[in-house]
Amino acid sequence: MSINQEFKPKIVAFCCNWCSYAGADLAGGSRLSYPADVKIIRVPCSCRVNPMFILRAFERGADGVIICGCHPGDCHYSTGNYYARRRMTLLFSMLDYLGIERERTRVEWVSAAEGVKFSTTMNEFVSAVRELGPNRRLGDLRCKD
Amino acid sequence: MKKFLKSELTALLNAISEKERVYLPVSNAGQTNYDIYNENSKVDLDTLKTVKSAKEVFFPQSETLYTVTKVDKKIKITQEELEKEEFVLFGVRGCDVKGIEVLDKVFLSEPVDSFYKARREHGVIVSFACNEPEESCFCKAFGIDCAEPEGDVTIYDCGEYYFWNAKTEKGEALTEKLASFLSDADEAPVKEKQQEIRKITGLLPYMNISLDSWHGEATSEKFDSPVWADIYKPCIGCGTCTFICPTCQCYDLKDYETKNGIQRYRCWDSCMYSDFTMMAHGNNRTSQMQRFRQRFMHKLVYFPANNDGMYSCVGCGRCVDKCPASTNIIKVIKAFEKEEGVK
Amino acid sequence: MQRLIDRMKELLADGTVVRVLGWKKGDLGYNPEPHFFNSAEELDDFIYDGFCGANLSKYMIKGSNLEGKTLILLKPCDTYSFNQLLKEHRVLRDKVYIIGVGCKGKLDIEKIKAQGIKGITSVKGAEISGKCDELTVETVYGEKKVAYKDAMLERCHVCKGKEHKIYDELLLDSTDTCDGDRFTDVDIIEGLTPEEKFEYFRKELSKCIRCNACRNVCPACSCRKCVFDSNKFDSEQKANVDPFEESMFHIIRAFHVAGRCTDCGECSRVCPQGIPLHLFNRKFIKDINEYYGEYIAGEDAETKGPLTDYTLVDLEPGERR
Amino acid sequence: MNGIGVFVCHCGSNIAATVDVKKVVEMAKLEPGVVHAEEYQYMCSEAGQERIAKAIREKNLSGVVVCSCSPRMHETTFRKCAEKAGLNPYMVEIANLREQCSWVHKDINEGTEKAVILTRAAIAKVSLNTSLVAGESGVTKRALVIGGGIAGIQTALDIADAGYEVDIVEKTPSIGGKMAQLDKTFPTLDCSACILTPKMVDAAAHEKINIYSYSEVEKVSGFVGDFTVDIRKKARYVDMNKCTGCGACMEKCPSKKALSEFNSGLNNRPAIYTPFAQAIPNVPVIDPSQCLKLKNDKCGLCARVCQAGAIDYKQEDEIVTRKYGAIVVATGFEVIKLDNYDEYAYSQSKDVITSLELERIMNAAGPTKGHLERLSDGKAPKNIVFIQCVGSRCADNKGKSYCSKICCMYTAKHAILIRDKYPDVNVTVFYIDVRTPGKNFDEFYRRAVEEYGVNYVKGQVGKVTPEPNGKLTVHGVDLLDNKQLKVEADMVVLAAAIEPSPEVRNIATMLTASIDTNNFITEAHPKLRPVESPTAGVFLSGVCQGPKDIPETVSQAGAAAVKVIGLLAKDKLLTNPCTAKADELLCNGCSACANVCPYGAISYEDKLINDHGIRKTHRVAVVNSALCQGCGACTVACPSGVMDLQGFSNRQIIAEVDAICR
Repeated sequence: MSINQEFKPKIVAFCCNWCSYAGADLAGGSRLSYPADVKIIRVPCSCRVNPMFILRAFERGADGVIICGCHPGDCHYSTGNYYARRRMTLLFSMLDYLGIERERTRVEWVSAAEGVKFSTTMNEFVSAVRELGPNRRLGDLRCKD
Repeated sequence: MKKFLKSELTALLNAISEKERVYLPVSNAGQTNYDIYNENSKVDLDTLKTVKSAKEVFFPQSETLYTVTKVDKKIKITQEELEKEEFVLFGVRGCDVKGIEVLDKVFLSEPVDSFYKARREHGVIVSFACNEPEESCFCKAFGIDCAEPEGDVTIYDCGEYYFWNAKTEKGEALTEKLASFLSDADEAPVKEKQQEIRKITGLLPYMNISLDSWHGEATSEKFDSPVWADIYKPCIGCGTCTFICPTCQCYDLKDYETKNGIQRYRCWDSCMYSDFTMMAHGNNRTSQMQRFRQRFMHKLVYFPANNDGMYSCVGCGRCVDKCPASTNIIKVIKAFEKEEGVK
Repeated sequence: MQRLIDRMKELLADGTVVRVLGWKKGDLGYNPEPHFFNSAEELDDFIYDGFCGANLSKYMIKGSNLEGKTLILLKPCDTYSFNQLLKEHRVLRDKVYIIGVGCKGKLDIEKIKAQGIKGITSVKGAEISGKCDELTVETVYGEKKVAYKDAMLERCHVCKGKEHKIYDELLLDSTDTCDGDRFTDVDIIEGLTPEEKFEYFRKELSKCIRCNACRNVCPACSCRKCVFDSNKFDSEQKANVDPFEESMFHIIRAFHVAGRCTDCGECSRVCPQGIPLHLFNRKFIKDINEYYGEYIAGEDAETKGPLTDYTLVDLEPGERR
Repeated sequence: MNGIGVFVCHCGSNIAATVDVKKVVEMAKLEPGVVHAEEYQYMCSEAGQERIAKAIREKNLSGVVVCSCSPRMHETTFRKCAEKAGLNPYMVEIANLREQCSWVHKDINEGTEKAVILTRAAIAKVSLNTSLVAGESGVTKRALVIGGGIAGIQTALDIADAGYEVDIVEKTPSIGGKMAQLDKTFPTLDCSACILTPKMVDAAAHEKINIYSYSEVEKVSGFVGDFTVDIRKKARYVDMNKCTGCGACMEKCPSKKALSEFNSGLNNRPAIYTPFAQAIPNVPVIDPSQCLKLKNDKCGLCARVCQAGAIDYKQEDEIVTRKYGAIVVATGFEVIKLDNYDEYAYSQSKDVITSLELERIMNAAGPTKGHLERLSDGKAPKNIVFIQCVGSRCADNKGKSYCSKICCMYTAKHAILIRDKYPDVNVTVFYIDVRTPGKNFDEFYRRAVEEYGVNYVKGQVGKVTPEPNGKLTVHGVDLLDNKQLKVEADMVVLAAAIEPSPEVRNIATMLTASIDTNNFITEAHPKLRPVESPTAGVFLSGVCQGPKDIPETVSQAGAAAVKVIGLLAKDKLLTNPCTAKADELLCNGCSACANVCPYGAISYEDKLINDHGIRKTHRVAVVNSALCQGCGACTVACPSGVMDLQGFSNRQIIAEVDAICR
């Protein structure tokens, strides 16, 4: 399969303040590169991520949305990521059911110490989305470039 | 009077759609609604009532009016273009044709709605006489003869032929264009069919419902009636009746921010919604009873008061069929009949 | 049915209740409406037959604010909704006296009409006391016969059972109507390719006119103001201007009722465009059952819902079990 | 008219090298609401901050975006700066152009493009920010120290000396912890008990210190300044107030089969016991699993011999609920289980022991009265092999990935002590590296090699085989000589890794403190806040945070105490204003939010609500902002979006999403 090199996907990454945002900082601090397509939104906890945000991102032309939080058991608020895990499991399963490619959505647990994991996760995710091409199934035509 | 073979319908539609858009009832996922014809369309002229009425062809559920864009820090406004292509609205039943007449009163009187006007000017209406009216129909109460609908052209379904009757200049022009499909015909079979239809019409339960007590002067009498407080209760405040109604004309203006500016669009609104005509201070109508009353007062009292007695209901019966709570204009009229009869 | 009417009159007379929330006869033989009856005389217009599909439990949100106790009639499936409303503090138990009424499957007039039957003047055979085998439909175009089962609502074919989950007393018998599995359609869709899935839902959702009937009838959608009517997320929508909004509304609605939806089927019953909206809710129910263990919303009024709960070893998003 | 100011930092060349900062400024100026944009070398410098302050004052800015390093670094700095200039500190947002842009992307075009977008998102967010004011909450002037080892004792003493009350909760019958089990300490070789016991006595005698021994923390609620803790005082079956500590009960107790925990299970103790002679409190406990009276109602000897009448077989666990302003975790460590290391024959031979067991053997109060002898036959060993890094520094999942830090030094200590007391014993140490970064540490190790002739072999041991003659064969490698070695030994000592106490996971959960993959409690910042946990009011002392030796533990204990004192010295605390808040007008009162709140911060009230003039009483959610920590779980549970999180509101995040996808 030929991958469209021109295609620059829009990727929104929601990162929890305590682990994953810090993990992203560490990736930066360690000069680990990942595609500039990834733009991070800081949230206090993965449980702050509302499905409304995810669909909004797709509406506005995002090609992929990834949510990063503390590893289960390590949530700063102790239980937030457990709720996030259930919510996202169900939401992503629903999107899959509606024919939205599974690879456009992802949840990854990244600790503050896992700069490497952050960068590899983003590299993997972006290349998976690139492979899929632009998101045509879940976007508002009025927001197309 | 002209006619063409039913088997020629597809060819006829293809011929029109080569040059002009044709809107007609099309079946999609089990439901029939007006849509633009193409060769793959599942045309459905047998279903009596499309879910949504034909009004959306002239007054779409949503349409952009203008777009505001920002160039550096300056603002630019671009008006949406008006309709400028001819099109045909095909297969419209008598009630829906009348519905368009009601909308004309609203949108073509001053201040004229230019979007609506442009579409009206460019659209040719080909109406369709009803063959098998249904129990929820009560068009007759509004003076509509479903066997002889208005329109630029009227089609009658008789056996293996569709009979074709051009009634206006626009209709004549369309007839001209389709001359190769149409042959001259005797109107006797049509008359015969119409007799048949009118006989059935007489048997239908709602056709003869009386609107005598509903008129433009009945405002305070009806408004203050205690009946409303009782009959509104099943209403769940959805917009089904409003959105499928051929005459409801209320819309809301909204903004949508795209990447390249803000689109100002209008979309249908429903007086049944709690945020209908919401203003900074709140809402004029604060209870569902008031909202429910508004809808029927508007159709049967306020509208005739302002439009020479014309009701803004055409008796299509869609709301009778579709209301989730089985409450509807007929039940309202009957409840008042009962109440007033008691008095 | 007379037994039911007598009992209701008794309860009105002895002051147990001051009104009855039930169904009022329609004028076409198939269109009864939910109604608050305020007196014994009014009950002359009462009906309970196969066409009384409407779930009355949501009306008790309003009913709970009325003076005095309301007698409510709940079919077995309605009791789940009622429990769920109780759990969410949307109705008050002490403001209601519940008669659990039997159910022999509820009818869908659209299914009768879909068989080409029009001009209906009356329907016989829908009485709750009857055998419920066959319907006789009088029309201006002649008399038609329809098997009761062929006219039943989809939800009755996959009925959760005829047991009432909450009641003060029970009246009238039920008949088991379940002859299918409610997840069959979900299974079929899950088996499609992404393209086919997308195509299927695109087609169905493109019919949506955003009338909000599904939302407004839904006992789980009891928000004072829906997110789609407010600016809380900058999310107000009044129309589906773009196909995205059709999907957005239904995905979010289904998500908001996930773990709370009792699969009462009202959304699909009322959709004027016949969109099988239950397929959204059932997908969530199926996933919840598979991932977090069997859960039936509304079975009681206490258990924690699956989305307000968790275990340490839950499935990871994207994993399949 | 006011508006938004954007301040782009070069961070020297850290940002400016891969981001065209001038372009970012130009693009920012085009955004709606932006009235000021500038760039500067170092925004965090005094001069940089002055630029921000000046713009706020002169242009009457209503919002500030600083495009700089991570908000985790300097958000507070810039907020303070804004506050000084008269702007609400919560009207400041940071665009993270360094860690998440310039340091990641090498291409200047790519970097600049992303920087513009991140800036745009921050502008979009700040335009929806609202002024937030921190609330106030009181401080209970008492601290809780969980764990009564040297870390806990030192922390408690330091806090108490500053005049604040401290409670120590210790799960075992006596305070003292691991240090009490040690014989000598490196590198000075002074007797562990001699330096520890005076501190234990000080703690017990201190009027501000209250020791809950044989007790465990059961439940923690509340928040910084106002924790409520349930402490379970396990039934001792001995009345603390009556017992004189005479010890007669222990002597007479007929059940003496239990293994002594204090002596690492090398000998036995009675069912009624104090762990060691200097135990504090010097009040025995009855082990109900061993006591004949408690097990089958026979015996009762101890009650008969106790002249004070202190024995109480009917005693039950007691729950004490106490309030604290601060909590210090000092739960210490355990030596790992050696199940995964059976190649060293620990389970097969009594003469393969851990270093901690050796401590007890060497100790005069230990099972062998301080005589170095084999546990199998009581003979004096002639050859002893030490194996380092057993379970530490493991690349696989078999052991711990980290260095246990103390083993190199205590092994050198053991080697010196043995060679000093028994010069005829040969000591061989197999090591991966010898790590001696501490004061006088390397000198100490060199003495072991040079002065005491300890045979250090760089290399790992593959296997220890017990021989029929009672000896042990150690199969090792000498990496320096690059040859296989077989060493005959009478005794093998394993430097087993240390790991956090198993109960720390449970305690961390109660405290909502996070722990890392190795179960060490995460510090708020690995360098700058090493004795604080991310949970406000919870501090870390000792090995629960990471491996340390005694001097390090004691210094950290003191540091934690200072943090606690600093907290308890305040009369009021400012609370995080980024808390959840319900829109009462539209709240359904459905309880979804309260169901997911980890802090129990949401309650419900029937409130009279005025909806545009219509007054109705509704059940609505009310958030206790002192309890709310701002996770946002409730905001997603709420279907109508009525529950929102200040500082990370629904519309702010939507605005960011829109800006990023624009």
